[in-house]
Amino acid sequence: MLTIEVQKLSKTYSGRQVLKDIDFKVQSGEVFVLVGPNGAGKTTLLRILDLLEEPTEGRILFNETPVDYSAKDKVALRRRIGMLFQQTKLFDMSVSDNIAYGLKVRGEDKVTIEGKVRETLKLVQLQGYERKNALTLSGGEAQRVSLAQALVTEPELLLLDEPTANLDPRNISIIEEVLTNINREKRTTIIMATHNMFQAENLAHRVAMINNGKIEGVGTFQEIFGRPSEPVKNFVKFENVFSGLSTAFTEGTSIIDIGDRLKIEAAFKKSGYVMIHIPPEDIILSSQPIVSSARNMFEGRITQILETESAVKLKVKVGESKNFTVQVTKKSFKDLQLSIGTRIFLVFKASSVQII
Amino acid sequence: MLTIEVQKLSKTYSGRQVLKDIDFKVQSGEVFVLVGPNGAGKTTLLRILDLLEEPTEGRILFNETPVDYSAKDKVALRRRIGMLFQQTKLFDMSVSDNIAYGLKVRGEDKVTIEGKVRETLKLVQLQGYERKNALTLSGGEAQRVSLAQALVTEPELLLLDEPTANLDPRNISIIEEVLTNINREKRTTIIMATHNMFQAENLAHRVAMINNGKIEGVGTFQEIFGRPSEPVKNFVKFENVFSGLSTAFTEGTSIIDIGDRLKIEAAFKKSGYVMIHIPPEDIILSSQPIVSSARNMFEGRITQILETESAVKLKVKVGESKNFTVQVTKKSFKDLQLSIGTRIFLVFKASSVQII
Amino acid sequence: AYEHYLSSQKPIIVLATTTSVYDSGMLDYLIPKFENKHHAEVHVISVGTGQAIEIGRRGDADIVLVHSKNLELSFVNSTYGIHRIGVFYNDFIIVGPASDPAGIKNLTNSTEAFRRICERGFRGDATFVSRADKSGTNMFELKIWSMLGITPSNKTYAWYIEAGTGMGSVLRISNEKGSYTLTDRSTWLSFKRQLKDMDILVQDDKILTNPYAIILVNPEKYPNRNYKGALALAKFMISNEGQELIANYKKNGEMLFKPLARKIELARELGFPDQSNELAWYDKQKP
Amino acid sequence: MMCEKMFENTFLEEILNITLLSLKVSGTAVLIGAIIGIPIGTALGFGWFKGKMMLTRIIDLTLKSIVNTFMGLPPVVVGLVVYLLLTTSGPLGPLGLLYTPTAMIITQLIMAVPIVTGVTMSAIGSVEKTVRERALSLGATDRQAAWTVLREARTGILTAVIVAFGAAISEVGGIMIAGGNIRWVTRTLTTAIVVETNLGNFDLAITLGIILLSIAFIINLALTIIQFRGQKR
Amino acid sequence: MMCEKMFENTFLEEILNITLLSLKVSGTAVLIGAIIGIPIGTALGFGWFKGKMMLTRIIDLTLKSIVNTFMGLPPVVVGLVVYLLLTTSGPLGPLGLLYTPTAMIITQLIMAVPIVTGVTMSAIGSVEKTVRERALSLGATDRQAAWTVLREARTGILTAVIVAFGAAISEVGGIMIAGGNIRWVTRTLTTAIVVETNLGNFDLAITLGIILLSIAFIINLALTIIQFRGQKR
Ligand SMILES: Nc1ncnc2c1ncn2[C@@H]1O[C@H](COP(=O)(O)OP(=O)(O)OP(=O)(O)O)[C@@H](O)[C@H]1O
Ligand SMILES: Nc1ncnc2c1ncn2[C@@H]1O[C@H](COP(=O)(O)OP(=O)(O)OP(=O)(O)O)[C@@H](O)[C@H]1O
Ligand SMILES: [Mg+2]
Ligand SMILES: [Mg+2]
Repeated sequence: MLTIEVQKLSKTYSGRQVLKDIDFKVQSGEVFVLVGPNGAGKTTLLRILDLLEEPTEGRILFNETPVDYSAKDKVALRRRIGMLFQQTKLFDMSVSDNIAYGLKVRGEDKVTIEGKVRETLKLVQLQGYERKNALTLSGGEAQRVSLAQALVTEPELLLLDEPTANLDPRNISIIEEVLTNINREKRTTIIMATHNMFQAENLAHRVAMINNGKIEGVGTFQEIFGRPSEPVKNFVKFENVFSGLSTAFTEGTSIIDIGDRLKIEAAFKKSGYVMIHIPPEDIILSSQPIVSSARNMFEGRITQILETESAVKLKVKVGESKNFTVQVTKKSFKDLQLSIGTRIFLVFKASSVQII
Repeated sequence: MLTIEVQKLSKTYSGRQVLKDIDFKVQSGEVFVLVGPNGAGKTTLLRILDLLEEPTEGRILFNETPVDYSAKDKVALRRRIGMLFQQTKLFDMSVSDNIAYGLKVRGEDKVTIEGKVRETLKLVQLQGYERKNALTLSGGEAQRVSLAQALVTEPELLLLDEPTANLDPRNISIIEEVLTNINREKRTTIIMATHNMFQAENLAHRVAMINNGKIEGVGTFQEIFGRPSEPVKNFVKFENVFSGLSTAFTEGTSIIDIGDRLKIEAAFKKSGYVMIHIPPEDIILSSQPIVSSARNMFEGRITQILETESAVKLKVKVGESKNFTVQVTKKSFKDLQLSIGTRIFLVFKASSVQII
Repeated sequence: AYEHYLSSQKPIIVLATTTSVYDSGMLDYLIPKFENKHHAEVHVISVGTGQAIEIGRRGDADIVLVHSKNLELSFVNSTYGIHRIGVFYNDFIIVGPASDPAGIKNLTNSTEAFRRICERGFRGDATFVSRADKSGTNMFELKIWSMLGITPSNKTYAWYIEAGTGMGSVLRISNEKGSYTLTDRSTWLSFKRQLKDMDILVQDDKILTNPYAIILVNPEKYPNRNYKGALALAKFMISNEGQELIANYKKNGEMLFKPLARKIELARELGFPDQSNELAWYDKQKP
Repeated sequence: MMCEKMFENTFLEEILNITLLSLKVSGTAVLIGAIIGIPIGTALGFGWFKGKMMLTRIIDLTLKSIVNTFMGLPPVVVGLVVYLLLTTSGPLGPLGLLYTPTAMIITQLIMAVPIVTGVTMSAIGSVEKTVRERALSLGATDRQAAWTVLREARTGILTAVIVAFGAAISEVGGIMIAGGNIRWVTRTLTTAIVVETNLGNFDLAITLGIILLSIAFIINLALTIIQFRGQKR
Repeated sequence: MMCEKMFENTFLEEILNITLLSLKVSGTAVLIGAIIGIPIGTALGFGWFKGKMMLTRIIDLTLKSIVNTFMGLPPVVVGLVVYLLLTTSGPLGPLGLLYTPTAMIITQLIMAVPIVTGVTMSAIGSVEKTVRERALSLGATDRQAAWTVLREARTGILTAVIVAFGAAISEVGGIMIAGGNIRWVTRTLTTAIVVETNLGNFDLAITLGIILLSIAFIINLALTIIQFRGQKR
């Protein structure tokens, strides 16, 4: 099975450095998940690993042997790798022929091909679609055929670029389990890019946070997202994002009308349409209205509580439809004796309101 | 502003009925979200609403006027609609030119175009990308440019097909807020298809569950997902999906080895690779090991608790890495005095194990 | 020469003629002299004889210069063409491989030569390439065969090759295949240096004479055509000066065309019974 | 004999004249051919004549086959037809266009239009349907959408022009009949090649051919640079 | 005069003979031309001669321009060159191919190869790069990937063949010189048209032209049906 080592890898597109000094090692049989914002360089990295793109600098080692990108024939190596592209684009053939493609080019015999295609179609839950032209598939169907294309040849290394972006929740669960099982049973090394945090958590042995072409950290999901660094914080879901018309005042503050008759005071001076964000950690909960220097106070009702090992997250509905997320420590959660339906006050400072 | 009424709509592709008797009405200024499994017909429906595809039967009324699909010139109507396609494919031009396209074909003047393009680029957080060729964008960047294309002309009706499939979490939050704001400020009617349940919950005024070409239910998110019907249950995320080698026994049961040295007994008879699912409602929690007719019992540790208004969901880690989800009533949750870290026994019957 | 043609204010005379005349280069030599003198511009269209006459009949030319008696006569009989007059002639020659398998060298009787070729042909020793394009040259050839009572075709006679192409190509084909053929002397001279294995075998037979005629396009049929110009060109070519210029045009030291217009007797023999009347008519016309 | 002439002033002057005429005739024919053929090719490529009924499908296929067939119009026949139209006694005789460069342009135009149309048709057909849909969806009229598709198919369209230009600049049978191959007036490089071939001056004929190709090469180099600039990554 | 002959048996027989030869010569030339031209066009379309260095880029562009230029090879010049090669004293003289259908096939082949190559090159270039990448990623060798791209470009490739066939079936200058237009042996529809035109038998020439086009139409109808079957939705 394959181990992958990436050494000092850089990639430049027409003067713009898209990957910078990437260094990491993936063990054989590992599930290595790349997370990072749009344009971070995940797809570029996967394409380089699939030998489709040549690195500008640095090198890749498969089983300790450096890849020779200038070699005329990279087929032998490529045949040990399966890749699922982010943009699903199938061949203008039937679904079966699409899936059989990788086997056909390897010269497998017809009976083997038929058997494997049938099996793989079942894995991706597309029995009965054999004869359909692949270009008429729905988004999610096409993505699963793409995955089947990559799986059918039983590669030693699977490169997956957003494998479930277009799938429905049920199929996401199924595909995740298929991947887990393949990794477990066949010891297939998997490197995948995903924006789905649950997926990263479910599947990853290790996660690499990639941002702006650089690796910001490698470790288990807990190591990376448990005590998040600045780039990681910038990456994860923004809770409490609101937008509306802002009116600036001479004192250097602004009032933003976010709808639902809610007005938020912020410590910046900007008029016009703005989008703002209030970090969930910056919001204080109080059972009583409090008088303080904090400029914003809203009353709301708790609708959801999520307890994890590190903290407690609450969803609080304010006004008709605004959902605020508040993060508190386990201790204060206990002290305040909060439960679903409790009416509560949210308090935060004008300076906690960030402009996006 | 536009109201949309769909009446007895059917669509057949080469003999296969993809949409069947679709009937619904969307009010002006409403956010109407289509959810449903892959291949349900969401994209087809949106394409028909965008006048790109002709219905086989039935009709669509915009502001009470039926659409004449055979009319040579559908431009006037189409210019009131903006659509974001599921498959992002931009024109082979710069990002600016791509976004400006809709304005150019409407004959807007240069200054207006420049201003609007700049504004819209800011909305989708892609300032600085103006001159880049759109075909070299990353998946998420391209999707946001597509959205900008649809937004820049300020349509009265926005059709969005999986608008955030390729976005990172931060951008999802931002785009969701942009959509909320547009709907709030400009009273833009939005019809969108999404697989993201959070998104549906965040944005939808009403949700339509579409399955197998038929509408299974229309209502608020709570109405549809609060007390889920059978199709809805089949749609939402499958928790507790495991796979492994199954060995069938003569008594009509099978033992499935799901890895981590965990073996699950099931009430079916099937050998070989299987994928199974245990409904979270079917699992009983117990503080002590219990003796019962239930064939499966595993010890685990609670890692996460999610309380909502209707029920409590717990994540329980069993063995090294298997995460089980268990759903209990609020009452039993209270009674058992559960908290993060509590060691607990999961008990379920062989007949609760379903094969996928 | 170029400036001369640039000033195209001059009246244009369209002359339709056969490729064989044009390719001899004689017109490029003769016509500038006419143009200088008459302040006119001559446009030469060189095509097959049949096509040249057809162009005249349709009124797309003012004057035609061709060599095919039957076609010429029907052109005149249809009253589209008027005042047919013989202007010069050249001769046909029989050429063939220097080895001369049919043994026709130095014969002066072309009919006999054809007979021998045919005889040898049936034995498989000789072949003959025909232009087979109903051109003037081809008509001549067919006439000789018909005198022998033969209607050759390469469908029935393997030795008879019908190549429907220009004289130059036919010579090249003959050279390649070691065949005999009938050619006009002018083309022969042009191609001679490329035809290494071929010689003139039969020449100077009276019946091999090839006269060229000038015919004016009837101005009553096409009043818009440049009849005056055509008349001037015809007069120039049959004038003493013109005839002399023709006689002086040489290639590799050999005269290509011999004057005919003013040789009434010869003209009559070569199929121009009205030569003297026509000559008188032309001479009478004002320039 | 021609070879001594090579260095005579008039000779070079004549070659220049012939070359310029070749370029003028073929260039004009292809330009007009492109203006006519690209829209027709676009319409056919989009299948605008193709409805849902069997009949319109047959019409569509027939039209396409006709275009494909007319890509092989025999030059001599085209020349003849033009001749018969322009001949003094013909329907367009009064225009007096026979044996003029205009007649040659018309002849080559007739040949260029189907070629431009046919290759355009195929280039348009190979652009993904989504491009047009996206344009329409963004509010483009049918015409604007067609324009956008054309833009995406630009490599293929330029190939259409290049193929038509190649056919025109090398064509001889048609312009010979319609133009008359009149020295200094309607003689082009190709007709001159025929004359020299008839005269047995093969060297000169081939030299003229090389001149023709050299000029075509320069033009094509320019077009090719444009063409492959426009190619998708 | 020819017109009475129209109904003579031999006449019809000859027309048939001529027609079959036309089809045989042009068909063979285009077939071989496709076999040679499609791979070259594919290689050029992929930019296999294009490296990262300036020099290889120039080579690539030059090769493409040469192909584009050679789409406009003047038939007469090609015929002459073939003649000079095959003539008894020429380098290939000993083969004895001059004035045979083979010589004509060679002539048309020389013209067909650049056309097939050029149009293929452009068709390949317009297939999205992703198709090839996907094929390679799925384990295809360069050759297999090329094959897959060809498959996706099939409409364009068929257009290449149709254009080349059109050029070949209507060509006359080249086969006239290399084939000699020998009756019953190397006479084709186009050369027969020239003969009739020279004779002033314009009607017959045009009739032959119509026969030519009718046959081409039937062939093209078949090819067009194949072509537009293969078109992407
Ligand atoms: N061929 C190219 N030419 C120029 N720039 C490119 C090219 N390919 C990618 N880029 C740029 O490189 C950056 C990284 O792209 P990449 O596709 O690797 O991002 P990504 O991490 O996969 O993003 P996403 O989550 O949106 O898919 C992007 O900003 C993109 O615009
Ligand atoms: N042009 C077509 N020809 C034949 N079948 C088609 C065509 N377009 C769509 N289908 C089929 O119709 C069904 C519905 O497709 P549609 O794209 O509307 O699904 P969807 O709900 O958008 O799915 P997804 O969530 O995967 O995007 C699918 O099963 C698909 O295979
Ligand atoms: Mg990506
Ligand atoms: Mg869809």
